[in-house]
Amino acid sequence: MAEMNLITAINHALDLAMAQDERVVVFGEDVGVMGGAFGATAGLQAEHGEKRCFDTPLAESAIVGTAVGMALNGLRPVAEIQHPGFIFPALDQIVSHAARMRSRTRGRRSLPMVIRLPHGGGIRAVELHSESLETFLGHIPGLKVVVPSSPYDAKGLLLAAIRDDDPVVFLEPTKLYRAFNQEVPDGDYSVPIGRAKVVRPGTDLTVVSWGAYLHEVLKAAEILHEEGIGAEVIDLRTINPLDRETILASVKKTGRFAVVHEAAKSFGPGAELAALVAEGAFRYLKAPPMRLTGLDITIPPARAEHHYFLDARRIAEGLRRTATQKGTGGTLHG
Amino acid sequence: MAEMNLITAINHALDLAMAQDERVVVFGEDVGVMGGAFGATAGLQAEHGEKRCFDTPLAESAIVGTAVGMALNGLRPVAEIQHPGFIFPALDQIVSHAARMRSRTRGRRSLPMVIRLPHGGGIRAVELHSESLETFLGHIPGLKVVVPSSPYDAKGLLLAAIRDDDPVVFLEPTKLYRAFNQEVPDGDYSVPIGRAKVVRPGTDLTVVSWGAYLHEVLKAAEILHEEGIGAEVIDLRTINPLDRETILASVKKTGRFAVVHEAAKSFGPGAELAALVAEGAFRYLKAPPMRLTGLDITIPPARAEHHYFLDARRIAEGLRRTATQKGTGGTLHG
Amino acid sequence: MVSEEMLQIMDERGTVLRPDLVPALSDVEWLGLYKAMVRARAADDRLQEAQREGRLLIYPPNTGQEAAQVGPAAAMGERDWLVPSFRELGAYLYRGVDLATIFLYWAGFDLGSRFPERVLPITVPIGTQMPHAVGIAMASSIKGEDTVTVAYIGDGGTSTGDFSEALNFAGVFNAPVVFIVQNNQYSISVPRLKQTRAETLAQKAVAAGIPGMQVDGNDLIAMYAAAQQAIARARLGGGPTLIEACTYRLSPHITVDKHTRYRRESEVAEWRPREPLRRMKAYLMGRGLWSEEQDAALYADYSAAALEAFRKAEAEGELKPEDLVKHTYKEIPAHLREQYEEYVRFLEGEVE
Amino acid sequence: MVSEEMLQIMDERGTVLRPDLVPALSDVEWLGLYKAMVRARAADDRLQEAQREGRLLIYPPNTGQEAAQVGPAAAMGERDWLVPSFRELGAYLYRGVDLATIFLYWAGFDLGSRFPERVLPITVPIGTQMPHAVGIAMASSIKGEDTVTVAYIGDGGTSTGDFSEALNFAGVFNAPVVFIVQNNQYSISVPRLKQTRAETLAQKAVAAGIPGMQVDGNDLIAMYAAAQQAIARARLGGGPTLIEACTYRLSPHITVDKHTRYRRESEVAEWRPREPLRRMKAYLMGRGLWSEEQDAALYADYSAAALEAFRKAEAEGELKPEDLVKHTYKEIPAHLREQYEEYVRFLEGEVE
Ligand SMILES: Cc1ncc(C[n+]2csc(CCOP(=O)(O)OP(=O)(O)O)c2C)c(N)n1
Ligand SMILES: Cc1ncc(C[n+]2csc(CCOP(=O)(O)OP(=O)(O)O)c2C)c(N)n1
Ligand SMILES: [Mg+2]
Ligand SMILES: [Mg+2]
Repeated sequence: MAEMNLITAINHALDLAMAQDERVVVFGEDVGVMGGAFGATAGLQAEHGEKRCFDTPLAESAIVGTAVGMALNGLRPVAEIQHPGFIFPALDQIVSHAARMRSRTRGRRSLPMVIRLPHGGGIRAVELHSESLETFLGHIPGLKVVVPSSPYDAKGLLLAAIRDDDPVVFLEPTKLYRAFNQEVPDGDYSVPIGRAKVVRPGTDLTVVSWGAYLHEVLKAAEILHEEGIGAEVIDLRTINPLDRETILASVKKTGRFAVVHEAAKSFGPGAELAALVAEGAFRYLKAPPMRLTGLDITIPPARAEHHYFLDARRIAEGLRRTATQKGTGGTLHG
Repeated sequence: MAEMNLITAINHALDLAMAQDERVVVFGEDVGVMGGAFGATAGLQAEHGEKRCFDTPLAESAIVGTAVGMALNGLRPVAEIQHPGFIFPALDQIVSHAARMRSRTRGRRSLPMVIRLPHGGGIRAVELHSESLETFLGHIPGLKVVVPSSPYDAKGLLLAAIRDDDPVVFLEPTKLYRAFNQEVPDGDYSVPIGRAKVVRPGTDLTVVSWGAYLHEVLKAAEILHEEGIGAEVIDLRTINPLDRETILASVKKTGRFAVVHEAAKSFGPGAELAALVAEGAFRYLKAPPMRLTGLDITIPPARAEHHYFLDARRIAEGLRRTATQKGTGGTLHG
Repeated sequence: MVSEEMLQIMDERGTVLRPDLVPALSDVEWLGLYKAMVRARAADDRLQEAQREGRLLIYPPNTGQEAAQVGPAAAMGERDWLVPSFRELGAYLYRGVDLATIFLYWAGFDLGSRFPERVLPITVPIGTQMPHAVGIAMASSIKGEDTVTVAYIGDGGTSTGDFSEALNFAGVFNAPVVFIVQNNQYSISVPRLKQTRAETLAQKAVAAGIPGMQVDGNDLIAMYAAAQQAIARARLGGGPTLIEACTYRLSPHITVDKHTRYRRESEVAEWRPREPLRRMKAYLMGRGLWSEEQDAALYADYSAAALEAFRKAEAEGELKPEDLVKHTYKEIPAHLREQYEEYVRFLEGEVE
Repeated sequence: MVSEEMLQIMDERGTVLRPDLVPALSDVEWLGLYKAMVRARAADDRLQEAQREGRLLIYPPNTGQEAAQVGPAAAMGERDWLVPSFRELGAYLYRGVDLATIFLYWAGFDLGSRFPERVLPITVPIGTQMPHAVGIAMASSIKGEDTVTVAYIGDGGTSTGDFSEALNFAGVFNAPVVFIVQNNQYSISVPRLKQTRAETLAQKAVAAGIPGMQVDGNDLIAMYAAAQQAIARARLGGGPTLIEACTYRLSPHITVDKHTRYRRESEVAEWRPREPLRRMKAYLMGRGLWSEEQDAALYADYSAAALEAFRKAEAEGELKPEDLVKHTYKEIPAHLREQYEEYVRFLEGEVE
């Protein structure tokens, strides 16, 4: 056990996976000598050699496309995309190949590959460095998509992703890279893909969030707690496949639901969550499902981003509205 | 007035726009001499010259990227992408530039450009020819996205799109290209972007659909009608921005809601519609919102696609369930 | 690094111009290669017919491009990888793909992608297979194996970003990969001259700093020789090569394409005498290895075999609903299982 | 079409080697160009300082690349278009971009993108601006205007698919566009030699069949001459050109980058004497047009002007909430107005 931050946990996971399985290779822009834009791959080239950790030219489509090829030929590639917005040049390779190879070949070929990339904002960066991609990636059948919110989960989920026989996109909340330390086991373990986690129990409403926002939601829950409102907070952890069971069980208990995310609202990930709650726990709902999200705009420049990103106060205000809305939506007597 | 099918209506709209405004140029793969993979641009090169209707090399990113440049330099480009799945190589240009230029420049630059592409399936085609893209495109702030379901709307919406000062993606349901004829005015008119249309009134439930599926939904409504269930059918027509007013007004009247679309369910367009209904008409809902959609799989090969795409019978079955579910969801007495 | 002249070893009448460059194959081996072309032609003819009969939904014919496909395929080693585009019938068959599989693919059957391990399935999005080929080749290097990857693309495909990115990666990583551009002069309706201002497609290699060469794609001997050399170099660590095979698509783009909308019949007629089978046949007949009678019989045999393969293919069952959800992930996730079960309930008319 | 040798007109000590190639500018004009480089250097130094002081969030320094930017910018006609990447300070300033605007951009202010009509704003995704440049140039041709578009990209950017696709479009449509690759030897930490196996970046032009040339990017006279020629050719309908400007990024990639992680100080030290200002100054001083005193005074003036511009910039207000929603579409759609109003209610503490 050691105290470490999220980026170190990722670094440890990569190192461990490379040490355990020589099929694991790590590559992307600046991941070699420099150790990555954020340091996730620091030391890996020195430790595992240039053949297994290497820089690529600046070409995201080829980064993902060659990963597909490597996976077809027996490796377990872990590709890094440098910033969130630079997944878009590679999206064609993801949709048309990474996520489709298994169904195209009726299960005869699988693509054990991981695409890692920073995710989300609140870091006062230039354009295309703060985007949230859950919807774009979550809507692609055949792809798994995970987002850790803590060093422990980061290491465990990344190890699970590398060992998964399906392609996994691993979204790393940039804001959390160095935000806090946590005890993380030195050795091997994994956190299962596809399972959400109740991180704070409560009886008055269910709040689903993930990544960096989870921590704002927990602060908001604390605010509400002082007002006598008990929010049950769920860390979604996996965007696809969704853990509906955990979410619905909670909503059936609390009767109220909110989802909190950074992405724009329209066709955002909260739409799916609100819809599945409305479908799956309709009779239990005492108030409409609530989406607390980004505005339907391009993420504003750094000095104005605070208008876009929600803090605990703004989240608390939204949750409070949901928690206190008159509970007359014919629930429970359905 | 003349009877024509949807592809002819599109052809007429392009011809008219080019005749009226010399800034309008049309380009893409095979759109020149050949007149496009489906014939949408037939005759335009002969009529308006090679400078205004031309073939491009096979490169979707450059097709959209040069359109951005042309729009910046005073033209009103109309770019064609040959098949639905080939929008993905161009998605980066759409997200990073087409939809972002106005906000990046705080309104100092606008991009009046249209990207036309075939959309949806049920045509027994090879892979990446049958995809539905509402979610990918609808989630991009700054972009407008429209889908006609009839020749009349196709011409009117395309003329509106070409004259719009924002970038518009114009999705053309391939299955409808030659499916039926309709009276279409010879001259100029437009159908407003952002407005849905009640195409069949009813009192028992609200069904939102668009494109090719609209016609299956209408058939399903007919089946239900014979059973004494009155479905109000809304043709969404615009994916972004959504016409919430029309939808919510209908749901408040009927108390039941279903959305029917071809795309996969998870994070699909139906999620947004179900969520906005759950939020905006919660107290009126007598049953959970229903999504009748594609499975969460890659669209299967042609001979198996009938398992994926819904026909009127399957839609009717789903609607019937929604319409007849016990109306105990504490509605109306909210 | 790009040769100035197009490599031609045998002229259009089957006369060997450059005996010094003819690879050392036995007569039987050359005959074997020729037979592979006849097999592809017969299969292609039958597939086109099958499409007209409505047994296939669509089909991209191959006629005229057999040498560009059989030559490189034959030059490959047993454990080498083939990364096709979608019009490589000659190469598929040579590398062990079952004709029934090809038939099933274009018939729109689900079971159509049963390719051998080291032959990737048909992919539709043009250009996107190039990075896969490079990735496969990089993996071979990383694993210390000496397998080579041969990848196909069309003239239109050379305009895609993925093509350029892949060539550049191949150069940087010295990947053991050989790119074959089948320049059949058209990308659907767009002629080669409008696809790029480059004088040759071979010179696209210069951007990546890798060797490029232009070969008469209808000259089986030249295609074999060029590919053999490039594959050998790649195997020995010499890195990637781009080969432009200059050929011509004698048929429409796909069976339903009315190609006279964009090209004159006279142009097609001009190319017809240059096609690869006729040429190789003349070569073999000139050497007393083959006769018209044998040729007719061989074609008839392959035709019959093709029809038999089609019949076998059509006897295969259609996809069952459960197959639909089985291959999205390794294990079926809960939500998908539920969706499937709901569909089954509908099918069974057991809906509550 | 690609020249074999790098164009150098003036050597590293400011001695003119090829008087025959020196463009016919007056002494005053050459001095003006030099001053533009000093202005860029002074501004760059002050911007780097401002970043260290926390007034900017991030900043990509420009030191050493001034000639590659001022040369082409000065060779442009008044109505020509500039399509920058993000590290083109010298070109921005020359083409009329307000330094305050640059400052505001890197300070993370919303108001940072007020560029003149024919200068596109900074864009972050590498390579994606290339098709825009070609589209602008195509539009000029379509409209029958004789404006030329000059586009910038870095050595790393030449590996992107968009770069290749754009060059190919430019060739096919004979677009009046000049591409300047600032080869500053690094793409963040990745050295030029690992970016591509191509011997020069100029030869990337060969793939598109357009002229390419390599120029000493630290030689202002050569950069001006090369760009002038290419722009003139484009204006007369001669089509696109690719110019590789061989230069060196003397500073870190961005201000927070520890560049010694991937390159030795000694390498940087080797390049320092070759930098463009020093060289051009020697040329001007050799011709009796300039003195060290004048130089120091000029730098001081430009420094002061830069600081003044920063102060002015910082006095500008921050973005107001309503500005947030005003520029997504031409008109604010209903749902966005509602979202905005909800936010305002929150801000006002008026929540129901
Ligand atoms: C990315 C992409 N864009 C468009 C298409 C539609 N399309 C199918 S084949 C083709 C032409 C391909 O030309 P070429 O590469 O020369 O190969 P050929 O068909 O001549 O064998 C086009 C445009 C596609 N399949 N993929
Ligand atoms: C598509 C994309 N991928 C990655 C990045 C991150 N990034 C920013 S600058 C840079 C290096 C660019 O190198 P080069 O093109 O040589 O320009 P230079 O920075 O040297 O001026 C990278 C990788 C980006 N901005 N865009
Ligand atoms: Mg072709
Ligand atoms: Mg550089």
